[in-house]
Amino acid sequence: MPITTVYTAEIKKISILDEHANFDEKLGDGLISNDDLVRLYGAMVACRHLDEVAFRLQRSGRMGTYPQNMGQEATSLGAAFVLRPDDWMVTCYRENCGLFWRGVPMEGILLHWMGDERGNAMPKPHWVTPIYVPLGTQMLHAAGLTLAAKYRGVDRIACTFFGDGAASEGDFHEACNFASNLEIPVVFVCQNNFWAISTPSKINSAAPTFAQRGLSYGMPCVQVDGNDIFATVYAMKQATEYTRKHGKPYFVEMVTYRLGDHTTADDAKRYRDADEVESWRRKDPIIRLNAHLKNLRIWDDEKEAALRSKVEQDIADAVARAENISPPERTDPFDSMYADVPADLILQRDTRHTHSLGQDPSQLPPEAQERAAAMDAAAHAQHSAH
Amino acid sequence: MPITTVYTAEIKKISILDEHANFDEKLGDGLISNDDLVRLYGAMVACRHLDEVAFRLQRSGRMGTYPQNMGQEATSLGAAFVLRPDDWMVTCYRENCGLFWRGVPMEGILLHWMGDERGNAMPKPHWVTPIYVPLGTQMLHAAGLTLAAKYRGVDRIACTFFGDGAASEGDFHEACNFASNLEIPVVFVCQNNFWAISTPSKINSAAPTFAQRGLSYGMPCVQVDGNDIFATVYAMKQATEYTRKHGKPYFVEMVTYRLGDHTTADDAKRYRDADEVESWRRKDPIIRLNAHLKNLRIWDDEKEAALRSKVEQDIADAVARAENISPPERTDPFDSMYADVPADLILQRDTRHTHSLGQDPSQLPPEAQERAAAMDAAAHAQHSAH
Amino acid sequence: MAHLTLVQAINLALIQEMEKNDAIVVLGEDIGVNGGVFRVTEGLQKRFGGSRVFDTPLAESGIIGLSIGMAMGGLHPVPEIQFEGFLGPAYDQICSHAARMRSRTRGAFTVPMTIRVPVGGGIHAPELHSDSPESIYAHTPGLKVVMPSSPYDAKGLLVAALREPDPVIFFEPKRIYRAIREEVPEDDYTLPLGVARTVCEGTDLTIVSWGASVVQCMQAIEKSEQSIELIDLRTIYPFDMDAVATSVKKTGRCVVVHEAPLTCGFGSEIAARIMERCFLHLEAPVQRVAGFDTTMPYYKMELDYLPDANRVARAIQDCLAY
Amino acid sequence: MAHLTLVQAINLALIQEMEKNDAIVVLGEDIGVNGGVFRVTEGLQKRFGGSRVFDTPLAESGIIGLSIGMAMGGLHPVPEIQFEGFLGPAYDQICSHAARMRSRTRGAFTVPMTIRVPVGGGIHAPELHSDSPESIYAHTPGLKVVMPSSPYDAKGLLVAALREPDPVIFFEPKRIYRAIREEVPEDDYTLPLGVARTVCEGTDLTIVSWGASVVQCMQAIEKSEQSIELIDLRTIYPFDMDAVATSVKKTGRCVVVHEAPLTCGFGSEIAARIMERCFLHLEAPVQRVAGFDTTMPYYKMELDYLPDANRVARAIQDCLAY
Ligand SMILES: Cc1ncc(C[n+]2csc(CCOP(=O)(O)OP(=O)(O)O)c2C)c(N)n1
Ligand SMILES: Cc1ncc(C[n+]2csc(CCOP(=O)(O)OP(=O)(O)O)c2C)c(N)n1
Ligand SMILES: [Mg+2]
Ligand SMILES: [Mg+2]
Repeated sequence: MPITTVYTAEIKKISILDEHANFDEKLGDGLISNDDLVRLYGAMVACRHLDEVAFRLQRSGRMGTYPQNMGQEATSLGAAFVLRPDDWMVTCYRENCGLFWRGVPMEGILLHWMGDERGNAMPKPHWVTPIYVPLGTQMLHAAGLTLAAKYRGVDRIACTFFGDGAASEGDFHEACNFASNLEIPVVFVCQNNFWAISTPSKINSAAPTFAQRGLSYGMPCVQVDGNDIFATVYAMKQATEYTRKHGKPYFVEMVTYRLGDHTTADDAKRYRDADEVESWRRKDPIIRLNAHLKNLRIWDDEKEAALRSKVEQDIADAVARAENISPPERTDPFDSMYADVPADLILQRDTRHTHSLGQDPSQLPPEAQERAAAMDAAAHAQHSAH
Repeated sequence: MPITTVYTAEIKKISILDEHANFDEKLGDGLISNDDLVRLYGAMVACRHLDEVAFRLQRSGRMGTYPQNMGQEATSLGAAFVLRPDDWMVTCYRENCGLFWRGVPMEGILLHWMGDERGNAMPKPHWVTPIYVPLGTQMLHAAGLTLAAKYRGVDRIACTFFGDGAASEGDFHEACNFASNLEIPVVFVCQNNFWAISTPSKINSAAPTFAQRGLSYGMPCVQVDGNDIFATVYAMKQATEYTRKHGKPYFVEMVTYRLGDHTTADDAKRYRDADEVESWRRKDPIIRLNAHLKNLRIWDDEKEAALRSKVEQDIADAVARAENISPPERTDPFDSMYADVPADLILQRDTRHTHSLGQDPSQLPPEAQERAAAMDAAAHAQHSAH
Repeated sequence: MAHLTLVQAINLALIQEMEKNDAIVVLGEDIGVNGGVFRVTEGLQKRFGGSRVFDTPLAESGIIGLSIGMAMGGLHPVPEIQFEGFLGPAYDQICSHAARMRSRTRGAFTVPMTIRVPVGGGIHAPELHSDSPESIYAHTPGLKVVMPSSPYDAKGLLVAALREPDPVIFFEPKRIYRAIREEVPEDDYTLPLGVARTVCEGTDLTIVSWGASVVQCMQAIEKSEQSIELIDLRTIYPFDMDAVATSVKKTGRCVVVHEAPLTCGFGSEIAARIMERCFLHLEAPVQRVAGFDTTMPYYKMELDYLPDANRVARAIQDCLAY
Repeated sequence: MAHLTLVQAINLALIQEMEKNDAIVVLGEDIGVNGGVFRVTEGLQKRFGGSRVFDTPLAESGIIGLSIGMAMGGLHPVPEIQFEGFLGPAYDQICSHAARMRSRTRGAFTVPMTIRVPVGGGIHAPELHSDSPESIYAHTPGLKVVMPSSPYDAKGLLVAALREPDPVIFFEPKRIYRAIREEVPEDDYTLPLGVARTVCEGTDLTIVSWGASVVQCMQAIEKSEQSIELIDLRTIYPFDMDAVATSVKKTGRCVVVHEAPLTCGFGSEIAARIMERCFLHLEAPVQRVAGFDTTMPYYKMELDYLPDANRVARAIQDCLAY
């Protein structure tokens, strides 16, 4: 047989609650309880509100660059909902909704974007890693975290998120390949929101789907409507079951859309059509879940109002906690470098100088030592005044 | 339709002249003329003989580490045969057979492994890049070389080779993805010889084929028997035609086997079974082509003897040329760094010192200057004696 | 002659050189329609078309690897790496390939390429958006490394880089992307790589600096009563040791200022060379005012990390008092 | 007590620590059945099983990224990078992640990990198998960088590294992997990171070196008639500046020797610090004998590139004569 078939593959797409709030009962019934649906809805509304508040904080100079999650809430939320509380969730920076579901305090995320490392050290264990700004690198850490659990005989999988852009990084390939070949149970979730800043996803992939990236590694792959909480939950159930059972990775593409700018430093109007954005506004995961809840007759305007006022209060509190945190210690950057801080670094910390005569002014004549002390004091006062 | 199929794929394997020299006439007839077959056979025999000679050179201390090509001759040769002479061929280090076909002088390859950069600067243009020791990096260069041609409106494609191990590097993914998304005509050839040093290919891929790595990028993919010159030629014809016509990449897995050690520094007996090697010896591309030529009645022992004596002579000449090259100039490493060598580097070159007093002994007292000159002279004499 | 920011000066240099030399192609993440996240490549795609100015997939090693291939193929690519923190994934392609290609092939292949990279801190950016890795690349033979401190210099140095036959990393200090405006001639001029600029002359002490730190040094000098000479290195490799040595032989004292961490920052090389070349002229040990040997902190603390005029002033006084 | 090579000493250290601490896992290319291309991990997989000692796919960023995750998850991975030239693809994971994890999370996550890397030239290896990138990593806050020069030291330093709560790059000079044998105790001992060793004492001049160059320095010293003190740094970061300064204050003269290129090699940091700490004691400028600022040549020329006893001897005489 000179020409034989050595491999075939097929990729499915899952959609349950579509943009018109049509609901596929065969797949969807019994998937999520009504109580949970309400809680999931509340989580999405809260995350969306935080986005708005964060935007205003940035615009009024109270926060640095912030990436809104708007429109993508159902992706990470579906994952967080399905994962066990002690599975690892290793995300990028647009998965707030899932992180909050896991119990990560909002002020942690706010602090991160307020330029404060303490935002990354929020009360543990939520079995999450901090926000990763450098793209594509965290999936390998997810694999390592899970391999450590496997080595210890702990039943724990990981789910890791990355964008359509990040999936172009070499580390993406290495992570998928390591997980597959070393049999590490990781669910890889490619959050395809069609844009990487101004770069359309077709520049990051000429293939018809991102899901098929898993085929390289012989992983099961699926594409889902990422704006459909039912579909993301459905796919994550399949993925986590497979992963847990076989100890091998699974690849999920969640198709979604970033309704806002890339970050507050971006102006998406420069590069994408209002029409495109408008069409996706109609596919908003919150709108359709709201409609579905109303169809189920478990939601009404009154509940909505109560939810919104609770959310507003919670977020105002979180902002207050983030803003009222004490200023970081000037020694923190030094003390956090090593368990055992080298003497040389302690000298830098204590003198706040790198120049040797600043570190050891005893080499100077007495008047100069006095002047030096005065200059240090003035600089210190200037710092404290900030 | 809640579950739909969004992608299907199928991968074929091509085999024409199998290990028992059975020949598939439907695919094979007319593919390669008898004259060319004889030339191709000669090329493989020559490459094989060079391997043996190189091995002996290394063992007798006349050459450094050398990676034998033994068993894999039909892969790069099939590619070189099909490519146009001015298509780029961007290889790794186990594609001598294809390189020689293109006209790269054997002494170039020898010199490289004799630790001499001049081996990389052999008469141009053969439209090949030099041997790449760092793995996985050259495929991006292939894409760039071809993109430069495309930019200039030149009709030129590239074919790039890499191993089953190198295909694990992140740059592999980036190269495939760039070529696909930016529409760069590159034929990616994964030379799967089942081993990356001691690492079996299953540690580099848990998937049933390497060919399916192309699916990620929506590339056409095929697997071929890499020990079958007909199959490699057949697949390369398909691949280059597609690539040239559509301006897009194509993925070929050539399944082959490294019959020798990884390099002369390796001892493959430590990690692989004699049985496995033995079974592959029977699949040797040279043995089966020899049988085929005899089946065609265009080859006999006399021709074989004539070929072998010519090959031996040619290779002895190449070795002589490589060994008789003048020693490199001590200034070469400096002069080859920049078009416009910085003054500081010229000073290092001319003084052969990095210490400042060696670079400028005028700062020393006269006796010390004399001693310095004497030391330099002695060191120089010692160097020249080597 | 126009009053331009550094961003505009670079944009102008790109346009003018691209008009002259059709081998120049510009590529990177978001550099096309969007004009780059700092708008440095604004308008280029419109002007020169999508095959000369194009967005790439999001992969830095890919961007540099592709550019190396294009350069080997006869073009002069100008890849942008969006922030210096993302040079990391491209490190191998830069240092193992671009830097070595000429030498390993004894000139058969060369890599004329200008890698543009926004560099340094002070703009309240997120993590890995504020580093200063210039000494890493200065330690890599085969590269040239440039860091301008003003719009005028930026244009002249970039034009020189675009005419270089070897790979150049062109670091653009983001902190002064828009902070300074300066007269920048439309005319063709280049500033040769490897030649420093004496920003101001003085006799008591020499400051050597580069990039955005030059501004902090000027602030310190303005407050100082001493006669300080400020040398802006402009090119980190090759570096203008003659200018530095001449100055230090005159003043006898030197402070080096840079944002990168102290240990193995480029200041160490300058200090070592000054000792070698000016030993008998030195009246005090060369002082280095640098970033601390910590990770660049998130932005709440970044001004605490970066050398400022106070720290420079203190080093000046200490060095003079020694 | 056994007479061991450096390879054997490292192998012994790994075995002994792995027996004590089951958090240690060993991974990399060809480190399992094959025992590594230098046989440093020989026998480990057999002894500790395939889940503690395992071959990985051929991808250095993957190896380090996976190890970072394992370390964050409570293990102490010991990845091997087959040659220092292949650290390049892992640069980003090492410098942007491993080095920063503790600081960016204020200690919520840490990366106890020992990256073993054969380093340096002199063994007639192919391209990119002979470099010395230690200063790159010394410039990266958050890492510790070690380079032993003898079997005894290798064991003691590696054991210390394996007990470190932070990432260590452990460079193993291949040139002396088998060139020296030395008594290496079976007993548990550690050599603390950051403490240099005085190889021999002297009064006229101090040599500071590390790794395989220490051997060349000894050769030069043996031929010399002067009283030379040789300090082997052993740890590049943190480095034992007290030991260096104490010695140079005594001798007044110093030569630093390393294989890496001169410019921004770690010698520049040592030289700068010596000037800072010993200014009034210095009788000559610190001299650096280093690799040239060229790409490490292919092996025909490598001995021409590497600092040898002749060049060290010459620097000694020049420094003493100054
Ligand atoms: C390694 C790296 N390169 C570049 C950047 C700059 N950058 C930040 S976000 C972004 C686009 C990311 O796109 P995608 O992965 O699709 O995620 P999305 O923002 O759409 O959620 C870029 C280029 C980065 N953070 N890290
Ligand atoms: C980036 C990089 N990592 C590691 C090595 C060391 N090394 C040389 S060859 C080799 C195995 C290569 O296997 P494969 O790609 O399958 O090619 P083959 O040797 O089988 O032809 C390794 C690990 C290298 N040369 N480059
Ligand atoms: Mg995206
Ligand atoms: Mg192989």
